[in-house]
Amino acid sequence: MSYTPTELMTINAARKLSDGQVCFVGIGLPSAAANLARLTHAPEVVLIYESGTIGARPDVLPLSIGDGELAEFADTVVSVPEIFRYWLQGGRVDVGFLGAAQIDRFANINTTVIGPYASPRTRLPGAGGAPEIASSAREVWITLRQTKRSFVDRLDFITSAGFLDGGDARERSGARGAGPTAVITDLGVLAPDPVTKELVLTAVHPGIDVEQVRAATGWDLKVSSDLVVTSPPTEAELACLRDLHARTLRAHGGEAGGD
Amino acid sequence: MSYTPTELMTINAARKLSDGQVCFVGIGLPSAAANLARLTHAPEVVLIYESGTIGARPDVLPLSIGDGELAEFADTVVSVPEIFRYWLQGGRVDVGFLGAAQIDRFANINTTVIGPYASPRTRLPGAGGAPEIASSAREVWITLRQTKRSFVDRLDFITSAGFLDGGDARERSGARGAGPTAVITDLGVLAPDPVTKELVLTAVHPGIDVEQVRAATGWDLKVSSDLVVTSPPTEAELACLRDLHARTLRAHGGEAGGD
Amino acid sequence: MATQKLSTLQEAVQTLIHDGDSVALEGFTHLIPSAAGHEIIRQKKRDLTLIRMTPDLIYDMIIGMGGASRLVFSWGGNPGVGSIHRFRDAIERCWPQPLAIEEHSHADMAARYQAGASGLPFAVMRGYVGSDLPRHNPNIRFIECPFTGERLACTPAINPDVAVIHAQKADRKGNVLISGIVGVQKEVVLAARRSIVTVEEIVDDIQDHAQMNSVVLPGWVLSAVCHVPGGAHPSYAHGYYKRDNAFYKAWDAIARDRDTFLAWMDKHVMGTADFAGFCRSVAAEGLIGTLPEELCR
Amino acid sequence: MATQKLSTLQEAVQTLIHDGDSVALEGFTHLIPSAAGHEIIRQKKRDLTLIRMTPDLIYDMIIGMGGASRLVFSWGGNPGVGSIHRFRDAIERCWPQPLAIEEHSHADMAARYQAGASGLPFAVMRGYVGSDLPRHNPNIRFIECPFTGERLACTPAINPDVAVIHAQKADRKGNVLISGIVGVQKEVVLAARRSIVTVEEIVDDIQDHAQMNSVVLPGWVLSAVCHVPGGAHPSYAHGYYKRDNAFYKAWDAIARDRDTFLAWMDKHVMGTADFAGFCRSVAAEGLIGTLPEELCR
Repeated sequence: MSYTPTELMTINAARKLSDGQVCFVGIGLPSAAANLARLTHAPEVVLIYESGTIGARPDVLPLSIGDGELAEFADTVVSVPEIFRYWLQGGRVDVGFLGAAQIDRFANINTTVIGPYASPRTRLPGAGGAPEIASSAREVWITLRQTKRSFVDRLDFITSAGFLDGGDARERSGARGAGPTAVITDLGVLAPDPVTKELVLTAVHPGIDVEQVRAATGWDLKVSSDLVVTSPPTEAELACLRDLHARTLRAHGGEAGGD
Repeated sequence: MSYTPTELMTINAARKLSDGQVCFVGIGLPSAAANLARLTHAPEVVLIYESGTIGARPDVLPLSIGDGELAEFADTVVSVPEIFRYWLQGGRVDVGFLGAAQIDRFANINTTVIGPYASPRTRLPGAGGAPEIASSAREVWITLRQTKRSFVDRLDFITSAGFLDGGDARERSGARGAGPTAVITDLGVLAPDPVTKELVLTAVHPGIDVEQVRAATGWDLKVSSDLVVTSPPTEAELACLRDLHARTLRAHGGEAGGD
Repeated sequence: MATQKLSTLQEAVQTLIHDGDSVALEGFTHLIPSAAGHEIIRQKKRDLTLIRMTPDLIYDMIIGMGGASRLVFSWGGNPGVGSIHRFRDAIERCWPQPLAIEEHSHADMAARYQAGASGLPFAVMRGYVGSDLPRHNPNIRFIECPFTGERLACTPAINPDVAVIHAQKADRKGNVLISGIVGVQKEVVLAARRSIVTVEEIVDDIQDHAQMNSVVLPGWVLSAVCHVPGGAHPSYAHGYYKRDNAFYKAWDAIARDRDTFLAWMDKHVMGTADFAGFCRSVAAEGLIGTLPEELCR
Repeated sequence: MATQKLSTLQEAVQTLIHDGDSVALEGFTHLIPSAAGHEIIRQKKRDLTLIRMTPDLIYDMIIGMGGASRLVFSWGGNPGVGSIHRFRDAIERCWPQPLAIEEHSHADMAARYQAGASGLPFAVMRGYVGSDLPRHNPNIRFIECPFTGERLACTPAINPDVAVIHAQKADRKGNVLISGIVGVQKEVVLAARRSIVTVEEIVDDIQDHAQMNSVVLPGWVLSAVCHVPGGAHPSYAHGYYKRDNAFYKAWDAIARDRDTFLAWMDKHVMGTADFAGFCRSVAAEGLIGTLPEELCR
């Protein structure tokens, strides 16, 4: 069965979620992955969206972070102040699952500007919930497509903290949680070195070679000596994901969500 | 028509509330008075109880500050943190209506201890919501029976601020609102002198003479040169109050509320 | 997580509350976890720090039975009736043992629970202006607003070892629905390290009973959910039974005298196996006027 | 107070929003007051400080039409689609005029509204750890917990001159019921000096529709309540109509080019008398897919 790089990325991201984990879900690819996990191996995963929906079980993927679908089938819907204060800052989130425009070698995230802040070359949407998700969840996963433009040596702007300058910089900063423990891309999976905290390539997807990944990375990417190849998507995973996207497409009147 | 001193006090307190005012209601006599106002001349008065009920319209008087009756017929019921933060501290309350165990000549309130704090002669219930009601509402009314034991020269403990040491002491303290603008007792009505802020007798109830009030006051009570006599309860007021108490007695299985 | 949340109240109190713990039994007039309070007494928990905005009958009982060494509160009394005598006896005369107190206002206690639930170390409020309370409580301090320079009160967050509340309904996964006067029920549970919720009724799926914006505590934030019908008496559970005002009044006479109190507790609490036994025992003396009859025989 | 709260949207915007005001139109994806945004544009309000967690289409419109001189926000984009081009054009190229920005995170904006609603001058949070945002925003500062010494972020409360939200229902006294994703609707209204609420439906008595713990804003805290069915489009009103995802996508092409944008606004917003006119106008081009048909003809 053939599959697209995006499907590969989504399925690999989904596999990381364990049943019963509490996941604060970013919109787009994280949402697709988290819901795929819920519909396959992790039926009791708890999905929290910043719009205030706790235990969301959308039948189709939301296009926005606050679609009615999220509220309709949630355990409860609380205010936005409450979701950030009692639930995220309160330390109840196992995994913060984020997308990003750019990351650097220490898994810091930029979603603010490219170029100088005062006169940006490209103005990005901004922080949203990410700075506090990144510093409050027990761990953080980031998922984005890997290119030289998205994996950069040095960010123009750190919106949300990964490991800052590496080493023990994050611990010293007062951030809580372990920080970004995995970056899942369309080419493979990266994880921080235990000591330096620099992102290291730990897995490639089937058919991807290391040079391809290096070429899509804006710094001299280190490769784990235990590099593995991720298992290809199973038929069940692919079927479930495609069903989900097909349902979503129908429900949104031709607009795909979660991508 | 004859009436009791408590009826007199309740009816005089009720008369002060204007239609449409927002009143944060203490339990007991303030609650009886506020509801009497609502049932007579002020149908659109907004009654807020610290239990989180906004726009309460109890058919009978609550015995506690959180009877089901208060929730059942309220515009909305919010959490206790919310009632204090968004509604009281948020500056939305016109009148804070309090009872008290003791007050002094500057209308400071003691509901904490008689005797030293560390080894009290009498331990009273404590602060409850009063300190912040007293310093957040646009004005405060206090209602209690007048005796030498309740109207004391100097409190052992200031639980909730009136005018502190008098003069501009309250303003300097950072308290918001005008403070206690009226003290309604079973003998008459007291109000602060505009400059010294000492409580002055401004009205006596029908049949009460000034010496009687002085004898029930623990300091040398000043009397207004414009002393008036309050109007006697009307038949309508008395009938409404007695109906309310009778309904309450029936509903509570023999326990009168609001007194 | 799909772990089993439902348990008996005996097990929950046994495994989750330890001697020396700080324990907050909450319920603002409504949904007071009385049955859980009794069970704490039956199991002779000792040296507890009791936290509660409005210590009333349940804390009067625990204090009088010698379970508490410290009390954190904002209003201690028998609502609508008067004093709670065991509380007063402990503070005024150290009986049956000294009781240290830490005293706040309602607004402050509510803010402290919010801070605890929010993962913040302290709460900020406009409070205590002109009050003597800060003189006697080193946990009430003042800070300046970094923007306006205004002086504001601040106090440490409350994070009890154990929160205990009563609620109307839970489902088989332990999701809990609270309605009516919700008080600080949500905040105390989210602020606590462990939590016990007693409920009137177990339903199949809370979603069939809750609206989107209802007050729901998901099972995964709770430690134990126990089915204890009537468990809030003499407080009430909106939709189930009314407040037992006569019982509150009767308590005044029961608790006023040490020996009367001890004999009463011995007979109705220590002498019964559980809350159902307590209900039968006091109902036999005509003391329960509000619970459904089937709970009282 | 039994004063008349119900008014037309035209009157409300005219009397309550003035040039130079700080205005917060809120709605977290759900219940966005689009019709009110159009009316602000029609009435050519100028020099506004726009406040909103998620500036999207309505603020793209106001900014592109030259109504705003300053923007306070935490995420500016077209949700699920991409950029908002008028916002970017204003920031990147000062068109049609410079737009000063003050940028926060969602958690912070929510906390700032809470502080505003609570009568506090500032909000405290665990936030911005390691982020560059505080370097560019003097309104993000840090304080130490007076009890633990921990470093916490703090920011000033938001108290807009005017809050504008959409909601599902109001009654004749102006009491408003909000359900579903409630966002910061309550907080922004309580934080603001004045407030306008547009609603889908006017009912006789909100109590017939609200549960005890529903999110209700009593009429006495509001300045004006306006009956504007469909007024959240292309956002949605839970229970009334769905989010118009196709419209959000179409907006990308409309707003990408300055002239196309101006022509579109001229035709559909400036060229129509009110929101009903707008609906008919865009529906004629097949651009509305979610509103009830009677609103579109």
